[in-house]
Amino acid sequence: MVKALAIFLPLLGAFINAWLPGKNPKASRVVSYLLLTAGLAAVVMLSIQLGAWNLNDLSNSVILSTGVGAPPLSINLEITAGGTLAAIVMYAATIFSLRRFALTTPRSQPLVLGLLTASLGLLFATDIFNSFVFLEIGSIVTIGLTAACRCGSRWEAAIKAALVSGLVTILYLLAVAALYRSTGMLTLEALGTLTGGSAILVAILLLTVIVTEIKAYPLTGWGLDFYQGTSSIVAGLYSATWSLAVLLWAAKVLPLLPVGNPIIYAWIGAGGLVLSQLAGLRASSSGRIMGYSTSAYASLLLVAAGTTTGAFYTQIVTVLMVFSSLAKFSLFMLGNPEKKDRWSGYGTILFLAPVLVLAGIPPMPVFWAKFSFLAHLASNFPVIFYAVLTGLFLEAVYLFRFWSARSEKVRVERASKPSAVAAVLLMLTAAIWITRMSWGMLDFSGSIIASDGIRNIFHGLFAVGTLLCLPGVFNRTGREKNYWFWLLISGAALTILPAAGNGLTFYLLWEISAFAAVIGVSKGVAAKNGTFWYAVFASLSGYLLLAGILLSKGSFVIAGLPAILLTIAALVKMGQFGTHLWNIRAYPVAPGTMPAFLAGTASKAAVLLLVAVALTTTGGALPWGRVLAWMGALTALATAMLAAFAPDYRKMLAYASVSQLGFVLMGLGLASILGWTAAFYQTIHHLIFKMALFLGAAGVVYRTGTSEFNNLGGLVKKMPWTFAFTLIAVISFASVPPLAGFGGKWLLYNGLVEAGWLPVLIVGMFASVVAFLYSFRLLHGVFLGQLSPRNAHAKEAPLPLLIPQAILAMAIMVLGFKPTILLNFLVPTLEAIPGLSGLAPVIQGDMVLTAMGTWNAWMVGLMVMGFFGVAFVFFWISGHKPKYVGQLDLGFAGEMPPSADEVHYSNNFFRPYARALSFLPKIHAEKIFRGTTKTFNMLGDGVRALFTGDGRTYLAHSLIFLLLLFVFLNGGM
Amino acid sequence: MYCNQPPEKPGNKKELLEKITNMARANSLWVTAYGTGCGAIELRPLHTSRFDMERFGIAMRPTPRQADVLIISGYLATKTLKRVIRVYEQMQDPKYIVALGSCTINGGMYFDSYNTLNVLDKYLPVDVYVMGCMPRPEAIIDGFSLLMQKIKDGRAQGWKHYKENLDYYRENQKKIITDWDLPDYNW
Amino acid sequence: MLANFTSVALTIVGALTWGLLLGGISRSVTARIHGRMGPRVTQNFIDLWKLFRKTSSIHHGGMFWMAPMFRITGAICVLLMVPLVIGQNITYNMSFAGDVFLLIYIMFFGCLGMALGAGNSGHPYAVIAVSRGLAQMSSYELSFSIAVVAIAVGLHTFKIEGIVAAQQAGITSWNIFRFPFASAGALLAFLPMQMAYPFGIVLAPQEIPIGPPTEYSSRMLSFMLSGRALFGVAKLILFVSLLFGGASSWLSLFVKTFLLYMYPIVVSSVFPRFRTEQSIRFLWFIPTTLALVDLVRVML
Amino acid sequence: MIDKVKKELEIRFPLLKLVREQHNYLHVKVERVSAMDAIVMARTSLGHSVLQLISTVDRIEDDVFQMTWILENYSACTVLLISADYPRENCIVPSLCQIWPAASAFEREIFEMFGISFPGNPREGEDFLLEGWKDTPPMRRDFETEEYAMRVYGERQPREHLDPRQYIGDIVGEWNTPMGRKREEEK
Repeated sequence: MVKALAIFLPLLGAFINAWLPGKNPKASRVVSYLLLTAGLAAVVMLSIQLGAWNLNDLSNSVILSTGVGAPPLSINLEITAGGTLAAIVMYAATIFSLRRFALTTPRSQPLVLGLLTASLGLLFATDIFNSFVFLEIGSIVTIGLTAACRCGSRWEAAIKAALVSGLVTILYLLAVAALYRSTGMLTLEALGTLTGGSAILVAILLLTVIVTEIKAYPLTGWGLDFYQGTSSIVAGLYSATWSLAVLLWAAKVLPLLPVGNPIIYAWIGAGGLVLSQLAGLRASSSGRIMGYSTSAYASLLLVAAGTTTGAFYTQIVTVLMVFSSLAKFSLFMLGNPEKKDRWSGYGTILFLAPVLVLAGIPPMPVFWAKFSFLAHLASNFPVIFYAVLTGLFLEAVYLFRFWSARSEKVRVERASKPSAVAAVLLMLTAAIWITRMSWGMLDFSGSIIASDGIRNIFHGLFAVGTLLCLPGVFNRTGREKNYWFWLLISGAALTILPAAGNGLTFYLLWEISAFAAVIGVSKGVAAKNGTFWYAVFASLSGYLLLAGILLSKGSFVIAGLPAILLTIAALVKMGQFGTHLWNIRAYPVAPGTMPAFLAGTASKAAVLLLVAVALTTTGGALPWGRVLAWMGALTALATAMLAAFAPDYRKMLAYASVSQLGFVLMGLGLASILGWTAAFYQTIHHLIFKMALFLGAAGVVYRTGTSEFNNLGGLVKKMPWTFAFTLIAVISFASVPPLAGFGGKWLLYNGLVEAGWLPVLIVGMFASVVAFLYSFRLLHGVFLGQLSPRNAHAKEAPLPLLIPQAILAMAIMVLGFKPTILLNFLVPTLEAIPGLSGLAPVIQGDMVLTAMGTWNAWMVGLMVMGFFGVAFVFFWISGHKPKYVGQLDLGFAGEMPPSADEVHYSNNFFRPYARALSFLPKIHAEKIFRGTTKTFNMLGDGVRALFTGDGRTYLAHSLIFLLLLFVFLNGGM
Repeated sequence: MYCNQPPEKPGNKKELLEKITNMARANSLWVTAYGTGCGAIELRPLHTSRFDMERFGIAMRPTPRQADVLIISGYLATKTLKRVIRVYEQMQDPKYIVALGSCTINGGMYFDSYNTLNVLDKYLPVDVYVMGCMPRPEAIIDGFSLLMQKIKDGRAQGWKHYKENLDYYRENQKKIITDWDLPDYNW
Repeated sequence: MLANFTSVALTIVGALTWGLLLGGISRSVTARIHGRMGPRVTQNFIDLWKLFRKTSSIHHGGMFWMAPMFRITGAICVLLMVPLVIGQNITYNMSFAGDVFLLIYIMFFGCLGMALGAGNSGHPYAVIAVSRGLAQMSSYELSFSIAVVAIAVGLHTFKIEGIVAAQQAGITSWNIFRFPFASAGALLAFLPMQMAYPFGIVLAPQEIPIGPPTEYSSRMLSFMLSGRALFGVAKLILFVSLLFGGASSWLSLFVKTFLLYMYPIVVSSVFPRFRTEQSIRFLWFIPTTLALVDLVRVML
Repeated sequence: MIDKVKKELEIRFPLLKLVREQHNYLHVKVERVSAMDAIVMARTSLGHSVLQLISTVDRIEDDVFQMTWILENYSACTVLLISADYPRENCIVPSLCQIWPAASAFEREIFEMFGISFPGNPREGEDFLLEGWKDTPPMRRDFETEEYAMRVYGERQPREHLDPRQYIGDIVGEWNTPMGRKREEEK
């Protein structure tokens, strides 16, 4: 009884609605709601009964027979456990969207309920002719729904859908006829018994029908036009009911088709995935983007059908399709820019959750299916694995572009707000549920990094870095207030990161931290572009990491290709070697203390990854350490030079951050104890000074509202403490003794000399000298020189920003005067690592000795401070009191400077240096990246040329596909 | 932006130390490179090997902050006077003024010009006048040796006089500089 | 301990005297090259005393106020990091505390302080000069550091004492003969270090009145000038130690530093000035290439 | 070449008076009302397209300011001077800034020195040379220069005449040059 109710209640509703006169829409709506709720309850009961909720065995089923005879005379339905999950989504989507339909087109209610009925029917159909019936009903209802609103683009969409469904009908009926003629049966199982010529015919016909209906790559065109043309509410309902039903039906039929080797599905799917996502890069309207995403999931279905079987197949396909359809539904609900109802704050997040689901970012439900699926592919079908990974990355790119373009101003129709919220809540619940179920796969033993000492260092770094960023989130106004939550999540994930014990855990925490940070960045003012770049590079490094981990087959990483992939992932995260593009875009726009967190703390995750790779593969040596050291050196030099010319304070700091991380890379590449000591020293030092600088920058931006050098200058009078802390940090990273920065350079140079890598040493030294250029520009451009009248109102930065800076400045002093505190801990830890070569530095009291050099930081510090103090006191007690004169009282050839802006030298600061550099060919990473983007866009345009927007072309595509299949399968068999 | 405090009145210094210092001051005269009139052309030969000003320790400084001597080289237009006052007040104590040519003494051949002041001493404290139109480099060196003698004797106190009688000088300056837009005190 | 303090104090006073005296001599020599008589040899002492005793001065803010202290501290630190006379341990001062890397980096201390003071003065010319100076410094440090690394790696020590000790076997064991190309590179880098023409773009009196210290006056300027004198002597001793066999006695210390001091002065007197970018490019190509020759030799 | 210019001008302006003519130089005087026409014509059709100078003479006897525009033809190397008289009372002369933007500077100077107004000059009245001048414009001949100098710059020191012979004799001792001796003998 329950079974029948679950399926046929909507049908009943449809009839009642059609019979009820249109004069009483309220009554009909109440009836619909009642019936739908009852149906939903029935489905839920069924799902519980079938044990669908533990996802392990989704093929449990019950049979529902109606009528008397066997099909096709009656309708026999097999209600599977996976199907009930889909049915829940379908019911939910219908309930959520019913109100919108009732408000806009009240007469379409029977159609809505009819679509639900058809979807349910198709979902559970066991008979090929029954399927045909539901297929027809569904198509007709869709066309009717689309055309219900009388305007041009919707009519067009409806007509294209009608054309395609006509063709599909013909092909399908031919297949049915062929099947019946040779077997005399119409059940789905009968497909498997076909042999000979009719088998090929049926396979070809049905495969064409399926590919067309699920909108996989070559036959995507009509789907794109349909999604773009139809109204968002119809598209939302369509994707959550009909599209989902067709996908799951296809998933049911595909393994049964007599095509010989099913790997052909995987090839069609993988090729189609890459090509369609290339085309997707060029899409701009939200409908088309959803269309391409649908195509991606259809292709994934084909790949899954070709490569997996049994319960695993069902499980993966069900989770992927159900949740992606739900995500698309909520995006369609949100993505309609018709009414001006601005959502700030959680509206953006509401918008992001479905995007994260579609892109398969952990811990969203789709991720778990994708992860197991990709793991399966990686170990069995490597080529298909690469293709799928490429396609998924491309999908992530355009999805994030879509999101960042919308994250500025999300406009949501008021009517769809509750439904979108409900859908997102459903997804999040599912995420928690699935994560909870997969908990056993996670491992927090920290076995990736074998050394306790190193793990503790990183735990401490991440925790301290996050904590110091937190006070600064107070004193914020407007939308920037909300980022603290994401900062906290990201920091928490990072803090746990060193404890990860297997690849999955590492990847999970890595992605959570990265994407929480992405959301945090998106809270900044005018952060659209920066967020997009950050998201793209975060997903790039994420996918590289994923690829590396999966290719390692169980262990965290193995030498060879996986290690290289992981290394590249870390480089991208650090912004090394041309990938600094995201740093210089995201840091300047990130809100408040977010850039301090990103540059100071989050970038250390990449160092951790490199260390993990080195420890796991070779016990210390990174793959191609020399290449890495060169990359670090060249990056340090190039970005230092770029930093000197940067026009924006925070942009300059971003360049400087990348440049200083280059030194870490040089140290790690050395694979000697000295090199690693230098690398860890520099890592810790980088965290300290970079956070101090960015916190100072946050104060400056908070008080002046700008970080462009042309609008700043002379702030030392207004913000003396910020200046003092910034000064300490700058002296430190310029590696001038007696502050902390020198130690890292000294250890590194000794290590490089020990290894005999003198050219790297020279480039590194040159980079560290070029650092003087930007360090002075930084101090002068913001704090020294003339105070512009624009900033006359500026005050000292608020205390929550100053106190962490003070702590960090103290740390710099302590580390500078007594580096042995750190070295006494670092050196024994690193000596215990077996894979590291070379001699350890000897520490005698305050003295650090290497094979060739000595360094006594305490004595140097005493000497500098002592003589500074003596000079100071001497000047003070000699009774000479200089008179303070105003900032414009300059020896200016007898004239009075007209205004502060005219005597402040800020624009084009290192002009002669730029002129001297002009002989260098301008190899801008920007240009290379833009070239890559252009190439991809060109490819995308090429692929896109298939989709002309003309319905007849789409029919031609289907027929050509049919012919190609015929040639190919015939030849193959 | 600019200074708004009146100058402090200098006090008397210790005798012996002051004497030694005066010797040093006399032998290290740094001149502001600022030419006000046609006489500036006569200063150039002083650098050359023929006259060689440097052997007396006289050097040119490009910024008034570091200079001791301001040379008013010839006629002084009211417009230039404004700049000269500013340059002079930006020099650090002790500082001296050497005025060249008749024009600075009594207006010289520009005595009836509508924009050239006649008696420089009314506006700025002159320590040494060098007469002539123009004075030759020898005469300028002579003037400098006179200035050095005055400094050694502790008699070159024009800067002190200026500070003590600032009101008098300001009144005179403001009388002829009709669009006075300098800050009242600029040091 | 007391002996050490005495030695340090005497080193500073002696270096200041010697530096000012060398400055006076250089002014005389330049004058003679011009065919003039020139000032007294003691002229710099007189100037310094006069500046020190000027009765008023101005300042533009905290960094402006502290920059002379930075400058003089940086100079003293460099000075004390170099051993003076080989064999007399008392004159090694603080050189046990660090090696050539420390020396290279601590040389920036004074420069940075002076740059900050110039920045705080708010005078555009001072800042232009700093931007030129930093651009040039980053260029000559390239060849200088290559030369130092080549010598240090070639002699297997970073310690100055070690480098000096390796040169004690007669005049042919001096690094200028053992590492001729690196020495040539370092000596070319020495010219801009001493702000000698044709590299005198920082204190270019013709266009940006004497550069960074434009706004400095009186006692602050006297501190600046003493710092410069001390720094000059420190660099001389460093170069003598690196290239010319160090000083085995006080006499040879004075003779060698004096002769080395004459070299930029003579060059300076006969050359016009580079533009900034010409200077940078020259320093990038000629001295760097020379120094690289020896670096490659050392590596092979 | 200049003949042609002269002929053209004579055809167009019959009342034109020839002031002076050379092989490459022509100075004409036109009626006040046709001055602008003549200048425009010289520029547009006679090739004298460069404005070299605008000069003014205060002819107080005739109670006029004589304005002269000096126009040059670089390709033909000829100079054309066009003069016109304007009454001194509230003198107004049309501005040429629309044709030559460079005329602005000349006109501002003339405004400052003579008080002649040039309506149409966008920068009229800005300080050019004199800063804050409040008196009669100094180049007008009814401006009493000496009286002004006395009033503003103070009483001039009485100038005493010195017989050079006597004066230099005081220093040198006697009139002791070869030329001087010769003159002495002649006497």
